[in-house]
Amino acid sequence: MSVAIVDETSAGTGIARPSDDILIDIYRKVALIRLNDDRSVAVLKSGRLSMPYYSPRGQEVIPSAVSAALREDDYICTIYRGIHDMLAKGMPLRDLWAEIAGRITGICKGKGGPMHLTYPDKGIMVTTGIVGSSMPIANGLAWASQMDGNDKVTVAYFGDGASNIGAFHEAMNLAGLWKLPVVFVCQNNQFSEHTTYAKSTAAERIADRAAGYNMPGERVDGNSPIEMYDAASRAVERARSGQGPTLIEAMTFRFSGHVYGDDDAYMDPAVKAEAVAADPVPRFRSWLLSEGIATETELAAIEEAIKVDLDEAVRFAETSAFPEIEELQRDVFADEDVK
Amino acid sequence: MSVAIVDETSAGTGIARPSDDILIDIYRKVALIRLNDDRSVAVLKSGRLSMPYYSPRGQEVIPSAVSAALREDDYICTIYRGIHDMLAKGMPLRDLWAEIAGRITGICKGKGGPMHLTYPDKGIMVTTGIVGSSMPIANGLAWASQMDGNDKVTVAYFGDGASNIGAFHEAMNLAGLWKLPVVFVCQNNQFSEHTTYAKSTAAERIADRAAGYNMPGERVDGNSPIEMYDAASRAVERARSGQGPTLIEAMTFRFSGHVYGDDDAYMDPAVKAEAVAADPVPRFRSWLLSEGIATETELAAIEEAIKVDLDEAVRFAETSAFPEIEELQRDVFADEDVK
Amino acid sequence: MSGENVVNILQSVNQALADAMADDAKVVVLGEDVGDPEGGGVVGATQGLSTRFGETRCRSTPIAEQAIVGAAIGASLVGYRPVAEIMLMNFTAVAMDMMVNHAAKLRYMSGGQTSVPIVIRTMTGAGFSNGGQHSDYVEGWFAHTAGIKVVAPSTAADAYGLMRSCIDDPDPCLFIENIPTYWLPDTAAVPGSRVPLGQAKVTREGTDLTIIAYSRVAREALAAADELAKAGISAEVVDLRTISPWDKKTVLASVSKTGRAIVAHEALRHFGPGGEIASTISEELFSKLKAPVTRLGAPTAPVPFSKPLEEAFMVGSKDIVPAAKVLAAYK
Amino acid sequence: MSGENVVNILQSVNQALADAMADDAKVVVLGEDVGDPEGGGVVGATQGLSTRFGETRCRSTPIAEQAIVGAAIGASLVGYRPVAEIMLMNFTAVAMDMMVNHAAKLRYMSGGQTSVPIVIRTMTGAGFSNGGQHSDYVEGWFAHTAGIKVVAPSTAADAYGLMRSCIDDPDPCLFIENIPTYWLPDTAAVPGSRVPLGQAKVTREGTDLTIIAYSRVAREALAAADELAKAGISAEVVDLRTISPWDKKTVLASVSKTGRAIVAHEALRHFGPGGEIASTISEELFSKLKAPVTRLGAPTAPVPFSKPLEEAFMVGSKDIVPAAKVLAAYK
Ligand SMILES: Cc1ncc(C[n+]2csc(CCOP(=O)(O)OP(=O)(O)O)c2C)c(N)n1
Ligand SMILES: Cc1ncc(C[n+]2csc(CCOP(=O)(O)OP(=O)(O)O)c2C)c(N)n1
Ligand SMILES: [Mg+2]
Ligand SMILES: [Mg+2]
Repeated sequence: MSVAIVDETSAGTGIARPSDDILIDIYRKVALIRLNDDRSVAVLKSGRLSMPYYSPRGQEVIPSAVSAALREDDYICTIYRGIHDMLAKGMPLRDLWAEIAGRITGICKGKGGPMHLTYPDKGIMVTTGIVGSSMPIANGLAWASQMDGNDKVTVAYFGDGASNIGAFHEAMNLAGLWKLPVVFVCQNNQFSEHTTYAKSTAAERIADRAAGYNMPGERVDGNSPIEMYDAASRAVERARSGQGPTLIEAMTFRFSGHVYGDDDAYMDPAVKAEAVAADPVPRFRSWLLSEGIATETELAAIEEAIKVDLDEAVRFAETSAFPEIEELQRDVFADEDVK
Repeated sequence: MSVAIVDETSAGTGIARPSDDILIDIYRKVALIRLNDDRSVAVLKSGRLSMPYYSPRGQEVIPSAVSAALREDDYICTIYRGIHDMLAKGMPLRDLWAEIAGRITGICKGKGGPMHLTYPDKGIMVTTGIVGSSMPIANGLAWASQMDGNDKVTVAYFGDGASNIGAFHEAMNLAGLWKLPVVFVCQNNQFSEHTTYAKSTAAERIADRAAGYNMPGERVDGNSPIEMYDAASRAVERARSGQGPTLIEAMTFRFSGHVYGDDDAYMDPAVKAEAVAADPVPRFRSWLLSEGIATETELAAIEEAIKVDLDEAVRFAETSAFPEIEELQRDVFADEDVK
Repeated sequence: MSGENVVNILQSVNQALADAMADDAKVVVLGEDVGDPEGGGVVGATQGLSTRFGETRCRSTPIAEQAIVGAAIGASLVGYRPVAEIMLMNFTAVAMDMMVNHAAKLRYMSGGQTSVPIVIRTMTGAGFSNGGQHSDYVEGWFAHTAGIKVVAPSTAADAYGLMRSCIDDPDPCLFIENIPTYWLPDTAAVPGSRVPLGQAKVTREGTDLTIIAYSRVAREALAAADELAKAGISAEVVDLRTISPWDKKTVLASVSKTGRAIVAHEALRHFGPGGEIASTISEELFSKLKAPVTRLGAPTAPVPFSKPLEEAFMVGSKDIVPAAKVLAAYK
Repeated sequence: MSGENVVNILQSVNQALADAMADDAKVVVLGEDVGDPEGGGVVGATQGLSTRFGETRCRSTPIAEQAIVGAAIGASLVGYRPVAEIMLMNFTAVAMDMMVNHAAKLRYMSGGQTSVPIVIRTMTGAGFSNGGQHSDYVEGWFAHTAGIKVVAPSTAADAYGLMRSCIDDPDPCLFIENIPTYWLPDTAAVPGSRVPLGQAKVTREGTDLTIIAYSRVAREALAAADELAKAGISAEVVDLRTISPWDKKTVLASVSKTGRAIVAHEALRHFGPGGEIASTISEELFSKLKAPVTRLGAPTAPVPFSKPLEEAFMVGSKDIVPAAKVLAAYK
């Protein structure tokens, strides 16, 4: 499988270009994810922070475009490699950083950590460390919306490797059968830990599996903001209007090893180099400039503001207290006295 | 979904008719399954036997035709509703009956019972009571054949409902990926316990799911000995020659409630009546006669011989001893002293 | 038991579900066959619910236990109170991830931001020749998991009251029904009544020893106590009702009084839930015990099919009575 | 530890797999990433195996734990000795059905006609901030299952010798590796040596009390014993090595001698495996015990992420020492 090529102009695809506002909104999210990743790696390298970190580098565009198609009250369920999905959906940096630093001021009081970040205020309902498990739960959120008769949509994020586990199948079938308002977004970064797509997945395209669940399935260039936004908007609209779920296979590439510290020796250097050369972040940025959608000053201001927020978030995290030992047995049940 | 119509002549399908010997072999198996079912119900009604009994009535042709395409040393893995699959593969009646009567002379010493009948001598390797679980294990048998470089084929039997559980998906993907010599035979009897196909399965056809696993998928009339034999032969040949797995969706109908004692009130009487009117067993029999493939005397002799065997098997079972209490903790581990 | 108030456990479960659904529109039921308007699942526990409340609120699912529990979890995160059926307890093995890694942990891992008020109903128990994959008691797996409550009634009134409490509860509950005792006639609960979670019940008072049990074996303990009484041994019976969190106070109070204890369940004795109860008693009442605490559980074997083996496998009064006589002999 | 013979547990596991594969062509390895020629899985336990023995015999799989264990079971039924990796112990939750309803039961349900000689390797343990879904010790689930053996070494030599025994064994074995102790330098096993399953080891002799533990906590017990010695308390340490079936004889012999016992593990104390050991000791040595048996285990909570909480969660010498002092005070 070759690396997805970003063509933000989507020339010849007949895809309508979203408004400039939307494009800039997407870029703001992309930049946030990109800069947060930089900062995370820097802080990890400094040794001031220690956590399992699954970098989303290379996959920034997917959730940014998806979230631009979502409402604030829509839900997402995501995975260990999900900080990009959450930032795009509105997770505040302070809450995030304090959590990954294990502080009591963290959004999960330091108990969840990076793999279990949760922020219901912005619809970030579940983050799971178990491959495949975001999907069955996403169905439940969508089922609730269906029963409530509201028009909220739920997005389930997962990886290419996750499309081979049982939970994927059960969830897809139920969603197709019950016509649930879910969008299944598979971020196909072509690796499951150390194993390539070709050694994991019998299907030529994961999107092909949708047919077996009576739902549309589409492979798109996840690194193209325009293609990704287009596919997401149609899927979200379909879900919102009661027509049921969609499977989107968003092609992308994982720029780092699986987890921070993993040397990625198993990745073909040529393939990786090609992907990195097509880095969607600078390409999107230059395209915005070349199309006159934003000026250098505007983009620099966006980035600067993010950096300021990051400084503040890291400072907040590092100066916050760790939880007291009493917290260890709190939040097991609603009733604290039950042990 | 309408009831599959048996057309043994397969006029117009272009399917080659198997030899008379094969057809008679298939009929012998069909009759064995049919008569064994009669006898099981009679003995259950008499109260002399008590067990969970999942009747295969209506599905006789599927494993009979599949087994006619298999060698004695090929493997099968089947399910609680699998007595037909096992009889077709050569499970001896005495061993079977003593087992379902819970006797020490049973093939599993009375410990397994009807849901766990096993007979490695004829390749009957696993019978499971867990929906979907025949498939991952079948892969393992096939993987062993692949590593051994022999040309044995493994058949995994399962129901339509099982095609919605995670194990199905994981097994199909692995088989497709590793090109395992397996044939997945889904007996689509249009019900999962009390629930119809339409309320269980998002896919229009289960066979359509094969595409997502890079393997051929085919829906056939499982009640037609000719179509079923044809599809099975091609799939078995494909597996034997190293080309990989096949998914066969064999359309059929469950003539009884899910389990003995279940009143099947949830089954649409008209649909059921139509299916029963198309009972594949008498239709196959009359067709064999009308085509001159066998004479009434020959078929009657086959049936008579089976009845004699059944008499003997039931007698053997009923006069055999129950296991001693010491058996309770034997066969937990190879070493009896480990508790 | 007066005529009018006689029901069985199965009917009580059905009644509790119906009453909860009538009281609260957020209570929904899902699982395999549960919406079948004719039967209501293989034993009929949900009979009539889809007819009365609609197929949306009592919804049949595909055979997909991860999808079932996952859907329950998701809906519970946003206000629903789903009751999910995992038909037989052995099938929890295909839903463990959703139950243990998710339902039980989401409140904690989110720092209390979310909660999972679901009930998972399941049935099990040897006695009907269902063999090795359809009869296991594996409550021990869940009792050993933080964040999920485990309940196992032995009477119709407890079945009703505990089910209502489980549905009310803000956290996930596993509700275990025993198949062989489903159809025994019993006294009905007061409609709307609750049995608090985590509270055991002394179902028979006695002075010589305490038998601690739950589910079917709690009934066997009563039968054993009757028989022991004839032999001049006065047995107190404690029905745990909730296995986790368990009612240490009631158990310890009883054993403090009697000085002798038997812990009995149908689950395997080997690394079984009885170990928690027995070792707590031994630890906390070290100097008060007149005899070692006896644990009874099934032998270390899968559940056998053959009738005589299955009967030998099942813990019952036949095992409790001789064990109690041995204990009573300690002075 | 002399220079040449120093290895760590991870290397010992790798060596045991390599030696077993060299000795027997029927030994095959499968699991996620295991065939990666560069790394050999996320921690490198299978490093070099696919290069040396070919990708057929050390085969990477999709992320599909049911398919992995199922394939292992099937191949084992016809002569193979597969070693399947379930990367982390929490992921056994998605493979429970294959492990518990199938691997553990097929011999019994077939009346001894078939057997399932597989090894399931898995790693776990708190200490690396992996949080609630990547750190659990759930050996209790499997110890409570008939038909599967459960092994948890704490030293490099035991890791080697137990792995070889598990591969030799005609029945399914679950082999638990602790992550934080993977890289500690330790004495290598004699190549080809075996450590028999079901045999505990007295890793330190003492007279005042016995500490029974396994996996990482067995090392903590030794550290605790050192510290206790300074306080004048002589602790004997028994490393169970095999959790199920466990070595009752060695444990009871030790506690008969010392009269005091602590059972310690990282798994939750609540309904944890310690209950089996503790209640057996209390039952069998009722009159010999000088003090109640103490069970130590993790508190009833998911594994927390935050460092100070995670440290508090993990049972260690910090918990064993004070508990031992309390016990030693009983006369
Ligand atoms: C059930 C389960 N099995 C294995 C793992 C270990 N694991 C964590 S991430 C991962 C790879 C997942 O690949 P993919 O789904 O493509 O997502 P990506 O990491 O590439 O984003 C694996 C195997 C897990 N977390 N859960
Ligand atoms: C994992 C699991 N869930 C539920 C059941 C209960 N159950 C037994 S048979 C059955 C229906 C299966 O339907 P299908 O696969 O179509 O096979 P059929 O019985 O029609 O032959 C169900 C739900 C089970 N045995 N295993
Ligand atoms: Mg991936
Ligand atoms: Mg069916």
